[in-house]
Amino acid sequence: MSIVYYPGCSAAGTSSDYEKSTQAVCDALGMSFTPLPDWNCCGSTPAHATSTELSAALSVRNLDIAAKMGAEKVATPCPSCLSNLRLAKKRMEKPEFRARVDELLDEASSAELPQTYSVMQLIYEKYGSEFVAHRVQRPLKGLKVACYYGCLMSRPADIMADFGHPENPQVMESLLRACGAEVVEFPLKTECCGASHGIPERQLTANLSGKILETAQNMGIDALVAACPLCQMNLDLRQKQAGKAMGKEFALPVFYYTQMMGMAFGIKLSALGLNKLVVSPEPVLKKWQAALKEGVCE
Amino acid sequence: MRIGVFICHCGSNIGGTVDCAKVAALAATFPDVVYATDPMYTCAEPGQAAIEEAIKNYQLDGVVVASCSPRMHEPTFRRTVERAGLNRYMFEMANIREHVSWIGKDIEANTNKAAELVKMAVAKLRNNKALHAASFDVNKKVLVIGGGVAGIQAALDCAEGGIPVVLVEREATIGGKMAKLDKTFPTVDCSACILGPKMVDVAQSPNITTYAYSEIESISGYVGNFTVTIRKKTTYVDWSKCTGCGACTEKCPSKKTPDAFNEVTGLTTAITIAFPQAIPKKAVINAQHCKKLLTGKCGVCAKTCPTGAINYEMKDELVTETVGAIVAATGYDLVDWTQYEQYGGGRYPDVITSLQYERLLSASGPTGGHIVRPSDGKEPKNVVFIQCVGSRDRSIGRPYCSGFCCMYTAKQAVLTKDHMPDSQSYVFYMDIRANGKLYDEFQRRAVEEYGTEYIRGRVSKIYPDGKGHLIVKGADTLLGQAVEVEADLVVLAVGVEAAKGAARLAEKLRISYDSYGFFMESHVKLKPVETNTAGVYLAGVCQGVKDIPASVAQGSAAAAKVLSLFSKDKLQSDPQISQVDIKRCIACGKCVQTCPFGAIELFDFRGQQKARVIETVCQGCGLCTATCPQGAIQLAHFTDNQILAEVDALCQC
Amino acid sequence: MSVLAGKELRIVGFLCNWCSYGGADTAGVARATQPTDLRIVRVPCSGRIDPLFILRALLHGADGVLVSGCHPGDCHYAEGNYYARRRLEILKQFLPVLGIDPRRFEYTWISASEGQRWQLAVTKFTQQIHELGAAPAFENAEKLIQIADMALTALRPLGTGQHAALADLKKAIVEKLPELDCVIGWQQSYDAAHSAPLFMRKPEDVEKLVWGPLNVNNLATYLPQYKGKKVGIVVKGCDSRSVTQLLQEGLINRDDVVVFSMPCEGTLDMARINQALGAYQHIDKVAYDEAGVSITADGKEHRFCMVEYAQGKCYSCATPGAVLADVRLGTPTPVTGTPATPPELALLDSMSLSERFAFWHTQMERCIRCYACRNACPMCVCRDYCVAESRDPHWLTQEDTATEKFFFQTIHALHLAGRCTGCGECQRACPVGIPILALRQQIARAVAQTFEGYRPGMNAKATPPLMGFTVEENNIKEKDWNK
Amino acid sequence: MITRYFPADALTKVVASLADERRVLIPVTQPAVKKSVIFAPFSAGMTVELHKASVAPKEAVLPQCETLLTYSKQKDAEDPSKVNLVLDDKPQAQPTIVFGCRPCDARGFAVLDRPYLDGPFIDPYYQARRKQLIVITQTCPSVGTTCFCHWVGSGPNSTTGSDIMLTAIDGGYVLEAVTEKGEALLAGMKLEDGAPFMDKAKTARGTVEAQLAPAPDLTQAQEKIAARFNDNTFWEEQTAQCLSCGACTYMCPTCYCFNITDEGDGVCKAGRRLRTWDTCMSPLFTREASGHNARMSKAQRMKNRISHKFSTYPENWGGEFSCNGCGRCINNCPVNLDIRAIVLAAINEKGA
Repeated sequence: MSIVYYPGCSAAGTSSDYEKSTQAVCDALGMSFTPLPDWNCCGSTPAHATSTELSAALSVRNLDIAAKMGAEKVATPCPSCLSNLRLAKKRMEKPEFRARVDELLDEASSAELPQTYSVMQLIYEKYGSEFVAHRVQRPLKGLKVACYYGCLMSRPADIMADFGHPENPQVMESLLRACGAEVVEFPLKTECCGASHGIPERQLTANLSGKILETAQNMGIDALVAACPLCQMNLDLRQKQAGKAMGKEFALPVFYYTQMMGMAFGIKLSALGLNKLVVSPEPVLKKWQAALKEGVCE
Repeated sequence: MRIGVFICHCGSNIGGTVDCAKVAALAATFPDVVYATDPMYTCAEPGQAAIEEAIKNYQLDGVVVASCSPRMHEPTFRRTVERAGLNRYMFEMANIREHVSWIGKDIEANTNKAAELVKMAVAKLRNNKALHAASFDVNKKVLVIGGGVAGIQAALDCAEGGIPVVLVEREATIGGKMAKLDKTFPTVDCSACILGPKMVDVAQSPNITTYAYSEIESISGYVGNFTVTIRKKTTYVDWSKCTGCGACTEKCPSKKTPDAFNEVTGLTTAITIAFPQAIPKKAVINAQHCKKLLTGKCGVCAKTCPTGAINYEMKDELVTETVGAIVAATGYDLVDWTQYEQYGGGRYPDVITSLQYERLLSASGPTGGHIVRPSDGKEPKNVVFIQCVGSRDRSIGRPYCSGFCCMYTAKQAVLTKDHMPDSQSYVFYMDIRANGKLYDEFQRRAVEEYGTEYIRGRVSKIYPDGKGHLIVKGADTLLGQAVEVEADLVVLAVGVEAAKGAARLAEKLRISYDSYGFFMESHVKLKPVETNTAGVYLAGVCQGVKDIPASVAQGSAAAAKVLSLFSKDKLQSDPQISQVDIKRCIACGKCVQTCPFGAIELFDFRGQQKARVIETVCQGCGLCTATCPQGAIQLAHFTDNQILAEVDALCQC
Repeated sequence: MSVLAGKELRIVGFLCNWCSYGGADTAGVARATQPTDLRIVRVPCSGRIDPLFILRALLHGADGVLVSGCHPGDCHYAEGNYYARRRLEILKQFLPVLGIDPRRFEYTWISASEGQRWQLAVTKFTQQIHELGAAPAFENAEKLIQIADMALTALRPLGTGQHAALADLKKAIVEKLPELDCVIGWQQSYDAAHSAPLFMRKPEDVEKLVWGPLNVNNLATYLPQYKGKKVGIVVKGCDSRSVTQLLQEGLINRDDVVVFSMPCEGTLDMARINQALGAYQHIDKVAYDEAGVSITADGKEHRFCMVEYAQGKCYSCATPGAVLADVRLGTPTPVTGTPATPPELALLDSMSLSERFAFWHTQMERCIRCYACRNACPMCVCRDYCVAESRDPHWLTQEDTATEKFFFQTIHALHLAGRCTGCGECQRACPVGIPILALRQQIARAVAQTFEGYRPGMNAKATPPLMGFTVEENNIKEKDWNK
Repeated sequence: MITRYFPADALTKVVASLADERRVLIPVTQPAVKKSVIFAPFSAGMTVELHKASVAPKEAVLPQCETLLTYSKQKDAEDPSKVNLVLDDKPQAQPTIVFGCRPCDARGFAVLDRPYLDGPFIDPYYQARRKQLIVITQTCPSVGTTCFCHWVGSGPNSTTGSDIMLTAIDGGYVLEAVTEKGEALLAGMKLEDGAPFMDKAKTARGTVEAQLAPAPDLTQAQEKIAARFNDNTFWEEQTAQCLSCGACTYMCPTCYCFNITDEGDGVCKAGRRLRTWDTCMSPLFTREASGHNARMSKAQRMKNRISHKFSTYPENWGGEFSCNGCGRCINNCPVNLDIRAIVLAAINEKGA
């Protein structure tokens, strides 16, 4: 069952920490992906804003390479790439659309394109929370966290049907609970953080992210855990702007779930790219290590 | 055989494009036709008189009228020939209006087609036989299923009409959903005050036998002679001894039993009497929470009961009743709203249903009418009502409007203001449906006098803001912007569907039901309380969403139907049913197997098995006649020979 | 008086009173113009329409027949149209083998409110019939003679079953005999080349029991007459399917019948053998060997190997071992592959519609209406009250026209729809050798395609498909009038 | 009586010449997997082959379905209630020759003549056809396994019911007239005299006669079978395998029972009264309007059939059996029921 890995553009750039921690966690779990050679950008938001055929062509080119390699599945950490690759495959089912996309490509794409999955879903489906718990060496004791999926991970419902209820996914919660953390049910986990509006409409993203941070902070959690490079950037990098917009002081570290899992698996912190987090993760790490030393149990 | 043929002009409707005189002339040449004419209006008084005249003068044995659709005037003309002494089945019609004159202007083709349809009718008539309705006696007793307001009304009206009534109610007390309401719109008078006396009338009426905490096990038989088996579910309390004093309910140690009557807004004891005005006012033990039944240890209620009514070994009991008619009034249940994850999916304690809020409002409710937040027991300041939760929503298969939610929400908003003068109510709605008497005026009062804030828009999400409030995010389409309300309590106006188990009951009643479980009426506009199964009537929401006045009206309507059914000592059965030729039947059982109504049975005839049709159950569909290989069973008036005669008249000459 | 020559064709409509007749009324009230050809016969329910009404019309001058009932689920009688849907679909797939163009018959569902849908349906159907033109009359079909090529490859080795455990079978029968009224088997008839049914009541009768390729009779046809008495029966594979089908329809009681079975290695087609033997006065000897039988008649020896002279049905037989048996002797023979199209049906498949019309007309002229085909059929239990010879209902006249005889064959075939196990007795019993099995095989093929490979007589608990229905039908699609 | 001869290859030409003024019924083979030979009119282009017919030539005198009369109702133009009935019951017949049947077929005509012509009521329809019929019978060239004509008073060379005897000799056919009708026909045929070939014909006839196995003595059949009348278990055992279809009776040259039904057109404005073959083996044969059936079980029906042929017919018509021993009922029986076995069993077995 060969799975091809599609890193996505931000992996090399803004979310290199997400990439490093994802690789680390996958190696720790013995999950082998063959990297996709000569991959190209999935088109992200600008492409499908201009033309669906262009966006599909970009994604289909990647899927076609994977298909020709005989891959059955494509794994990607980034929800935006996930949604583009899946949407493209769905649209290619219509013959007239397929014809228009094939025109843009060098050669006609193969009839059967592989399906794309988020790394989180593959970990959960392949291993499940018991196995993950079994791999934990330094449980995330004493940490009270809330999971935040962002709005793309579980929508649109008909294409992402296998990811759980679009309004109330539970995959990240069960993985983190398996890692020993105290996970709080976060009601705004699928609300939009403002995504790419951070550039043209800075105030809008500030409001939306601000509301998420305010509710999270009110729930008295130690850290917010995200799974999307763009959401993490809006909540972490732009936390001050959001604070200003809400007239509040926010100091809420925003981890990637793979960083948290890496910590639980006992991977060297430096290999998890924690240093890249804007809001310092130190208080969380101190609280965690303190809890580990005293063997404090809830 | 002497046949008379009448080719109707129907003014110009037929005469306009069919040469009626020519058709009459052609008809005269058909075999056995001894008289043919073309009257101007056959269905009118003179037309019918002409037919009766001709029957006498020409000693006719059969009449063919070529005019409009038999679905329109077949009954009329059958009565006409009957008045003239002919059997009403010695009559056939040819539809030369809807199927000939109105579908084209080609006179030659129309005239030829009209003549051919008349020839077919004559050919069929020559094979007709006189049919006589069998009469059978009626068991003048009615079964009412469901003790809600509709069922109570039906039972009372029937009892009033001198008919013995068997009332079967699934819960421990009659009263249905209305008994759970605090006040009713639009008059805001107390529900128990207007329902209570009716419930007492039921209890005191000598004609009504009530089986509470009982369900219908099986129904067999036919109109006038139903046999019903009722399962009296075990209450572990001997109701003949129980006086309803309630001593046992105080002493019962198991205090954490969810209070089903109060929609689980509070907890109660394992042995309970639903509510003070319950009829019958008898105790029932909830087996899932009674320590004695679960672990064998306890027995406090048996000790405290002054009359020794408690009996832990009590089992279900099956009782049989014979009735002549059945009224189904099984009411409704709320849609499972927990499928809406965006409203918390049932996880937030302060998001409750309108029925639960009704119990909080009610003085006989768990909080004695004092509105509190289930989470912390504090009085809420901002109460948000959300309309259409599980109604008008195609995505969960409930596209219809539940009808009375807008009105009860307005009432609840008024009551909220009454109970808590400084509270503020918000209502998220799409459209306000207030189309009853005094309804819209009442809703305007909720807005103008009681300051309820109506926000036109859907709610996209409810989430706790971490500080004890519930943020209700929605849109305000009138202002064109998103809106958020910080709510202390959220009341969902949950949509309505048929009562649980309605589908299974429908199969026992042999009536059809739609995909939401509502029972199928005979005709949605003209026969709302009748069904396609003779003797089975409907009342209340089980037939479709409606409010209390309509349910009561249908209760009375169903009772009226039952009383008119029982007004005659004997019932006439439709003679257009199947008959078995005993000689030809070899008891292969194919007809018995395919009859949708179980109207055919095998019986022993001089040592041999033969098939026999139960006249009153047969509906005359003819499936058996098409199934029987040797033609031993023939549907009267549509026998093989009659249909073959029509086919041969077309194809062979 | 008939249709207007040159302007109209003879189209008969069967409409259910509650929905489609009302729909036609609605169309009329809306003054929706429609062609005048179609004459409507009103019936209470589409379930009342016996497919034979439609064949009666098509064989006696109708150019087209349209049936319309309530949409499945709306039937006023709850289930009428569910049964109709299955019966009419099988009829539509039956027409081609008769040589009748299936497009001359359509069935559709139209509710009382769908006036336009009725206008569309009747207009499109009348157009479709006018494109096909007047239907050819069966009486005027010219002469066409074709003979089926009987040699095929069998699904399992054909043999003469000489090393079957006949002695053990006899012992088993004698053991069971006391508790049974009789046991039915085969015995040698007037000479060694003919066998006949044997009714064993005493142990000495059992001695006469024979087993081999001459056991051609399907003994299950006697069982219904013994209903109520305990009886034993020796069965080949095809006979056991008939026993199972009788059980499915409750025409015999399971505990009244004791079934003895041995694996069958095929039966001889006596018609072709008698053809080859020609006229002879005396059978001297019949010797069996592994692959066939050699018959010495009037001193001259004739060699018949099973592979070439077996009956058509034995080549495609998939149940050499009995489907159901109480006493099972011998080792079951493996069957590989799926049955090919039976020879007689393959012949008809190769013909055009008009050729089939001519073929059947020529064949039916030879029929002498002796009804051996009906009386040999184990499923025909109407016995003395068959509609073929009754006045009430009066389906058939006593005229000896080819049409009347052909109409009887369609009555027999449709009465067997979903029930005929393909035992071939009807054709074997026909004294003038008309290949009528092909009609039943075509319906069996249609039933298998329409009801997920259903084959009659394989499972005693199964309900014959036309005696039941499912609300959703996977393989029956509603006619789309917009195409 | 005069004799004629013609060479073998002239067979079709001779038949063709006969067919100029008359309908000539010859045995025609129907190609099929299970061939059958049926008497059908000769038409140009056919080659004549003389095989034993599967179905007896009874059709020539008693067609399977004949119109006894036609009726139509004419309505009075002015008064539709007045109807007059127009009837036409003229028997139709045409001069016919049955060419190439066997003695066991020809004897059938003689058996049918008695009830239809010699009884109290002469059947005009049968008579019309019988008068215009000439039967040219081929003396039996080969005896079949189910043939037992010599048991019942017939034989391979029996002339009963025939007008001309045709005998195949090597190279040609010899015709010998046995009735005036036959002689008149032969005289009119321009063929060479047959006298020189008569001895060859006699030897040919003799050789077939010799092939016959000795026939059992059936002289006691009439009484013995009559005595069997109440022995029901005997008849039940003998008839256990019968399917009561109609194949045996319809193929039989001597079964002459018929059914009469009226068949109208679509709306019964006109119609026909039909006479069609009936079979005593079918339960409908004796079912009365009340539904009562004298012979409910097939054993009773078989008893009637065997008794009629071997007991009651001889009793009524001077001792001749009404079975020709042609064996068709045995050949065509779907369950190979052998009438000989039943008759012998009825005669020989002890029993009541």
